[in-house]
Amino acid sequence: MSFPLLTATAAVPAIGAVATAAVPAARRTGAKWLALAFSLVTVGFAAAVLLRFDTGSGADRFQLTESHSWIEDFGVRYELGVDGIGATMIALTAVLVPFLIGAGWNDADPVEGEPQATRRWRPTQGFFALILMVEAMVVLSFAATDVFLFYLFFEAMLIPMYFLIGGFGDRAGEQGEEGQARQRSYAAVKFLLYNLVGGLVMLAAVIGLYAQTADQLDAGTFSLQAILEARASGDLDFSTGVERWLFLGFFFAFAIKAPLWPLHTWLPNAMGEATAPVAVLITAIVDKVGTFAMLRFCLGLFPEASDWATPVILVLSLVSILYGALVALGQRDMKRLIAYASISHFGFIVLGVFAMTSQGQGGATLYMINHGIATAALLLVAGFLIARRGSRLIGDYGGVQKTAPVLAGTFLVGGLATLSLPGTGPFVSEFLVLVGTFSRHQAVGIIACTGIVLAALYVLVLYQRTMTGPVRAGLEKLPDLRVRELAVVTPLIGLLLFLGVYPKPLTEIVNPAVEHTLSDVHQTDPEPQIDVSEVEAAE
Amino acid sequence: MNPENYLYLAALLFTLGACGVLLRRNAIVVFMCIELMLNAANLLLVTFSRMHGNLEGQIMAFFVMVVAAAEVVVGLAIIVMVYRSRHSASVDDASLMKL
Amino acid sequence: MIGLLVAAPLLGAALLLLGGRRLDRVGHWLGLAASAASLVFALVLFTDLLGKDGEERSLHQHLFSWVPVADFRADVAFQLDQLSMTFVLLITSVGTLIHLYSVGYMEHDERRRRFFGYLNLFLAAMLLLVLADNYLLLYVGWEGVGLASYLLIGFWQHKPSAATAAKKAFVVNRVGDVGLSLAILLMFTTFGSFSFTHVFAGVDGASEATLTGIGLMLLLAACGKSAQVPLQSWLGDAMEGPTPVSALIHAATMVTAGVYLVTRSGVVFDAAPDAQTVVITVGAVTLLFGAIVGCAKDDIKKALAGSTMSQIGYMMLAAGLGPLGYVFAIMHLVTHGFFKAGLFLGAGSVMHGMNDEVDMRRYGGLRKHMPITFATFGLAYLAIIGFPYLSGFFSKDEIIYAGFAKGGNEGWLLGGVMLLGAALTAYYMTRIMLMTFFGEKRWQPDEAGHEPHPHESPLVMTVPMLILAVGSVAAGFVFDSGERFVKWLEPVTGLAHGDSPVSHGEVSIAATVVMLLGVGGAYLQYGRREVPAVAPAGRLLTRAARRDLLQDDFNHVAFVQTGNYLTRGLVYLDHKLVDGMVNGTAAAFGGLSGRLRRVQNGFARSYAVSMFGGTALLVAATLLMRAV
Amino acid sequence: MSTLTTLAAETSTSTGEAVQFWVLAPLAVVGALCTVLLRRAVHSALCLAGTMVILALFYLANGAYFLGVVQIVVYTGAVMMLFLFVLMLVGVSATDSLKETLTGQRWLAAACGLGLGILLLSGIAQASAGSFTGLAEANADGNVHGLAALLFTRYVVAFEITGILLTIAAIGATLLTHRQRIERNKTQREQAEERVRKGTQVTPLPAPGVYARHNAVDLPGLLPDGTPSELTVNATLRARGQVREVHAEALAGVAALEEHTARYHGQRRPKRAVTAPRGAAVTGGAEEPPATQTTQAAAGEDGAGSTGDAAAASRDAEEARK
Repeated sequence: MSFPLLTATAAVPAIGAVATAAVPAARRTGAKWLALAFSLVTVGFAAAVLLRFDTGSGADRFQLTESHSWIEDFGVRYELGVDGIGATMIALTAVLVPFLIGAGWNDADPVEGEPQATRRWRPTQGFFALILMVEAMVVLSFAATDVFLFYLFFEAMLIPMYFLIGGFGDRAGEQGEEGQARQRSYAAVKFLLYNLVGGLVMLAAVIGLYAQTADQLDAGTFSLQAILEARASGDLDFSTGVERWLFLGFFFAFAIKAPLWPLHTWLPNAMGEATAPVAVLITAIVDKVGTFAMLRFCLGLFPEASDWATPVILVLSLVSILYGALVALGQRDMKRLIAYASISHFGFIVLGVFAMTSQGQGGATLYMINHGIATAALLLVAGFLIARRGSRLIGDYGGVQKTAPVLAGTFLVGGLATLSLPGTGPFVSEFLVLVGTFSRHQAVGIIACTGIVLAALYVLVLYQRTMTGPVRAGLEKLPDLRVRELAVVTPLIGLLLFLGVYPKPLTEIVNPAVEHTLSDVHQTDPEPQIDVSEVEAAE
Repeated sequence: MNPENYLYLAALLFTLGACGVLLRRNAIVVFMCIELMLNAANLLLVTFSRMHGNLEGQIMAFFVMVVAAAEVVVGLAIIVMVYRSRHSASVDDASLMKL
Repeated sequence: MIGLLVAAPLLGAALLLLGGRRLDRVGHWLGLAASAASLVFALVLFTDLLGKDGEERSLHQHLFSWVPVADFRADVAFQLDQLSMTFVLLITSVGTLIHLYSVGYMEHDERRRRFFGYLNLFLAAMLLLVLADNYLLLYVGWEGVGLASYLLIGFWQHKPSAATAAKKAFVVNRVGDVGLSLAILLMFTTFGSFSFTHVFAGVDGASEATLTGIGLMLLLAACGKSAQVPLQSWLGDAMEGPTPVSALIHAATMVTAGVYLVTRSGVVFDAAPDAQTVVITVGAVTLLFGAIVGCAKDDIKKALAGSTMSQIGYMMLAAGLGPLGYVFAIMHLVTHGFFKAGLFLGAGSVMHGMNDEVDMRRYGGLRKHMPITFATFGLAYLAIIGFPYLSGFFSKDEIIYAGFAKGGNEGWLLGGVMLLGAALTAYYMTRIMLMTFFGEKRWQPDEAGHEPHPHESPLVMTVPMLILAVGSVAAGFVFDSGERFVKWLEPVTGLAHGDSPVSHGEVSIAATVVMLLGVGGAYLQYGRREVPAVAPAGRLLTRAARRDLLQDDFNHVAFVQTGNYLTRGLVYLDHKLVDGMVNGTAAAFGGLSGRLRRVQNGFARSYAVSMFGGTALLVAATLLMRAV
Repeated sequence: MSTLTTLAAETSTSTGEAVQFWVLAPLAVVGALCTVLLRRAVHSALCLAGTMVILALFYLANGAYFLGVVQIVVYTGAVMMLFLFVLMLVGVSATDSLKETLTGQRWLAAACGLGLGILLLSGIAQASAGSFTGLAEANADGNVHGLAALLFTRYVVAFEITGILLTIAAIGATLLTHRQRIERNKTQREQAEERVRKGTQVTPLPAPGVYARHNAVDLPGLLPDGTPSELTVNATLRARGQVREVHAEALAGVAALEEHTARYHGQRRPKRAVTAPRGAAVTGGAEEPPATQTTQAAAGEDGAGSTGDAAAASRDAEEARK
């Protein structure tokens, strides 16, 4: 049996979490380095996953598979495997986490003179252990090809996330220490409840799926591959009603996670209250599981129902795009603004997924990655800024560009990436999504295009209000980015630019997976009206 | 006469015992009412034993008695404990089961 | 080789922007070197092209496959033909001159290194724009110049007005970009590709409606970038940027990208006459709009900005005329690049000597203090108003002639409009000239009490101005003699000779006459009389023109205010309705639980009752089940 | 024994059994009713014992001789006595109020009881067979023998487990009720200090019956205004509600005595009306003491409030003696 690479990729951060949590209270710095080391090892494993992934034409759809029986009575198996989408998403997760650890290096240190600062008080260890825990679970969700296994990790990651949101806010609020704590627990509970409700509905659908397989096949199974094969061969055939209900069950959970309008309100709260790295963890990594799962499970398992629901979902994602952008414009809180911007971007991703074209879905996959990196860059810099001034309100800033030019510069680059400037990664993905959408649904594509203008507005308004103009009182001595912070931001920006100029390595991995997904839903790309191939031949 | 009458009697006693449990506040009396219910059940078992010509029912009643004895011992010990700490044997005083 | 054209300034930008303080002392020379290197490459390539036959003057360079997803193939590939070459030469030459000028102009700015970094970034993006062989890569350059423009307009970020102007420019341009995006999307769905070759090859088979759609979307993009009505509002504010920026980006190069786009897509427009009509209309309206605004502004740069708008209106109009006008649009573009850059640099030189004063009513009589500036400015002035045998004379007259050549009533209408525009051009340019360099001195100490001491600018600034002045004077003649320019561009754009009701000579005479009328009018108003230091109230049209014909007021009411209300409303709704519904559900459950909790009163007997009740129910159910 | 066996072996019941049933069954029901309804726990226990004995007779009549005997010996003899012991321990005279404190509890209980009863009865009626087998065959070797045969063969494991259960119960009860003293006794000094520290009742409680010229411990002493003070009576008696009533004549006598003393001293004392005794609560308590908690609380308040009064009363008494 070959080396279980995927399990190892998830096991490293999991072990790291345990090890970090076990570090004694006094060795705080040691715990940080330990967590960083484990996250870097994870990057190595993730790189190995990408390298071992075969993009050849005859390659299997799911690779690096592992399969062990787990709960035999219910046909639950420990089955892992990645297609191109999963592999890139694992890579994104692994790559981002070290930066988050670096950015949150001092975020969870106990405050001097805090009453709980006793000998056994170890918030720092807990913070990093929880982040690594989330990473492990996210990797497993991206790799799980057993529906039940996926569900398990999909839900389990809520627990460390809950503690990360509720336990470690940034110390920069408008309502003082106590109001802040209240807001934070509100946000954490809201996050948990929203996602639990989604998870519950999904559980019902998972069980329903099992019941269907148990009914129609020799034995009930949760295995994605087995179900896909059975559906392809016609052994498994859902009635229209059943398929639609199951689809809705799955989609509801993913739409909450994604988050799609009108199920989005937990995100601004959670991102506003959490520290910047945790906010990035939410929007750049955890939420991606939702959109990823739409691609893998909703479309793969229920093609007819996906087709049936597409009009409504397209409208919802359009609303998300415009609504998110407009509401972002009206925010006074920097992090909430970025949260609403993310909602707008998730609208694009869902749009791409349900455009049912290879450009749309390939674009959506790239979008997940690029949005992750771009938001990370923007939000982490915003976090550095907030930590300096102790306020999240946009109105408290102004003229930062004068005192901290590097900070302002990186913020601008992050912002420009967020507004999908050509040359940065998000442009490629956004344009692909638009192409994919437009070639099938012209009107939807046209409306989505207006999102481009709104994105420019909210990013530039944010930049203008915080960074330009006369220096505001209290900001005269604002320190510029430190070495650690630069070390976090620079590679992210580098990645953004690289992916904007040369995304081919990614598209090569993603393309076959998208082809498979499209064939799952029995769709082909629309042909162009005019064939210009003879021109090509003439050349 | 039909032995079924014993059954009716048992039902009646059981119901009376149940009402006692619901109505009385003194823990000891409540306990006694429970004993009454157990006895009613025993009567039922014994009668069934006779009606079916089978001793199993009596065996069952026997076990009920033994268990009831054990229960009484422990139960009364608990009542004594509670009385010691709360100076009351009223079941309504120990209303700590709510939030 | 073509890649190097773009790479040199890009490298320069990267070095300057990432290099940090170490490069502060040599940064500007580095930027200049990058730009000059690009110019050298351009010249080499130019000679290379000249050595080939007319039809084969086209180079291709495929660098790498950019975004391959299924049928969607976007490549990073360059195409250098005569049209691109023209632009490349214009961009690199004017760019290099302005780099040189900026060395002097920005001397006292502590962020000069960054300024040159941005300038280099602009050059790279602009070159990418004109060298791209497909629309998507063009789009990259398109947004890239937008970014550079944003950064440079807002270069003095500490001024809120500059930051706002920068943002406005970017956002308005983005509206245009939506047009370009949609055009590319339409091309992809129609032709399955968006490279120039494929699209132009497929035009024959496409329906006219589709082509009109593509054309209109391209026009929208062009309007945004070239400040044409209705997306013209940003250009005036863009003058918040340093003057070299105004000269390079907002006069000579970037704003003409729209004309490039329309000319480049000529094949599409030729097949979509409706779209062409709209292009012509936009050009004609902007031509007058810019001229009227230019007549009323007291800010020298804003007056020049109005002029730029108007001149680009000419070019757009010419481009809309199809093969009749493409060549002349580009020719006017090049000559305009020279003389308008010269004018802006002159204005910059004046401001440089006048403590950054921009109000022309505070100038007056500067010809004695700044002779070189006066001379170069004057030559550029003569060129723009179309003084015979200077460059504007050739290019503008050709456009006016092309307008007449359109034929029929339309031809007369277009010719008339353009002649009116020519008169207005002469009027406002003369007004600028008179208010700045003639008359008595009107400057006063500023608030801090500093009396301006007008002086001639240093050599690094005057040399570029001189070179541009030479260009303004000679370019037209050089291009026109032997129809060199026409022959050069014809293979790319095609050429048509319409059926003109008037002859070339007649057009020239008419243009000269209206020009003289305009000059005379301005002289009567500003040369003969003392110019008041404070602007008189003026009539309705003047006041409206000072407010840019109320365009900003319209935008404010139509978009900004509605947008604000919409945003605020949505934020409120998001909080109260969407979130409120969720929180309401939570509260409802909480209330219900509170009620239900009372059942849980802690009394064992109460629980016992429910137990017995439950038992009774179970027994009842059992009995019922048996009975049924 | 043999006669009993034959009796049980019959397939229809004899007239004797019918007579026995119709006489004893009402008695059993009455006993059960009394168990539920009588206020004093001891009475309830005794009634229950009676019912159990009657049930034992029914067991005998039904051929369950062993059980019948066990019922009497174990249940009535041991278990019920245990109940009585505990009752004595907890306070034999503490009567239970039948006044309902939980709203709706009584109605709900009645409804549930009635419903359950009706359901059970109807269930039995539904299931009635008409004929029955009788135990003649099963009891052929004697009832005890038959039971033993079953108990030690088929049910031997259950039997052993019940043995263990009983052992555990015994140990458990011992553990529960056993109180290990984990700290040393407080010395008298410490107790005194603690009392002063608490400050609620520093002085000894006033003695009962002193001023009422009666030395019985269950008679409350009177406060200066002539009202009897519960505080003077021993707490145990109070808890049992065994505080004796102070009669109106005694109060009138006190009033007269005071009057007389005042006249003898020629003092002008404010005329104090002997108000209606507050002891109404005390006397009423014998019938219907309020819930224990409230009584305690009231006593606490009284204690605090009436200490001074009690001291004044003793001063008055001394004056009177002079």
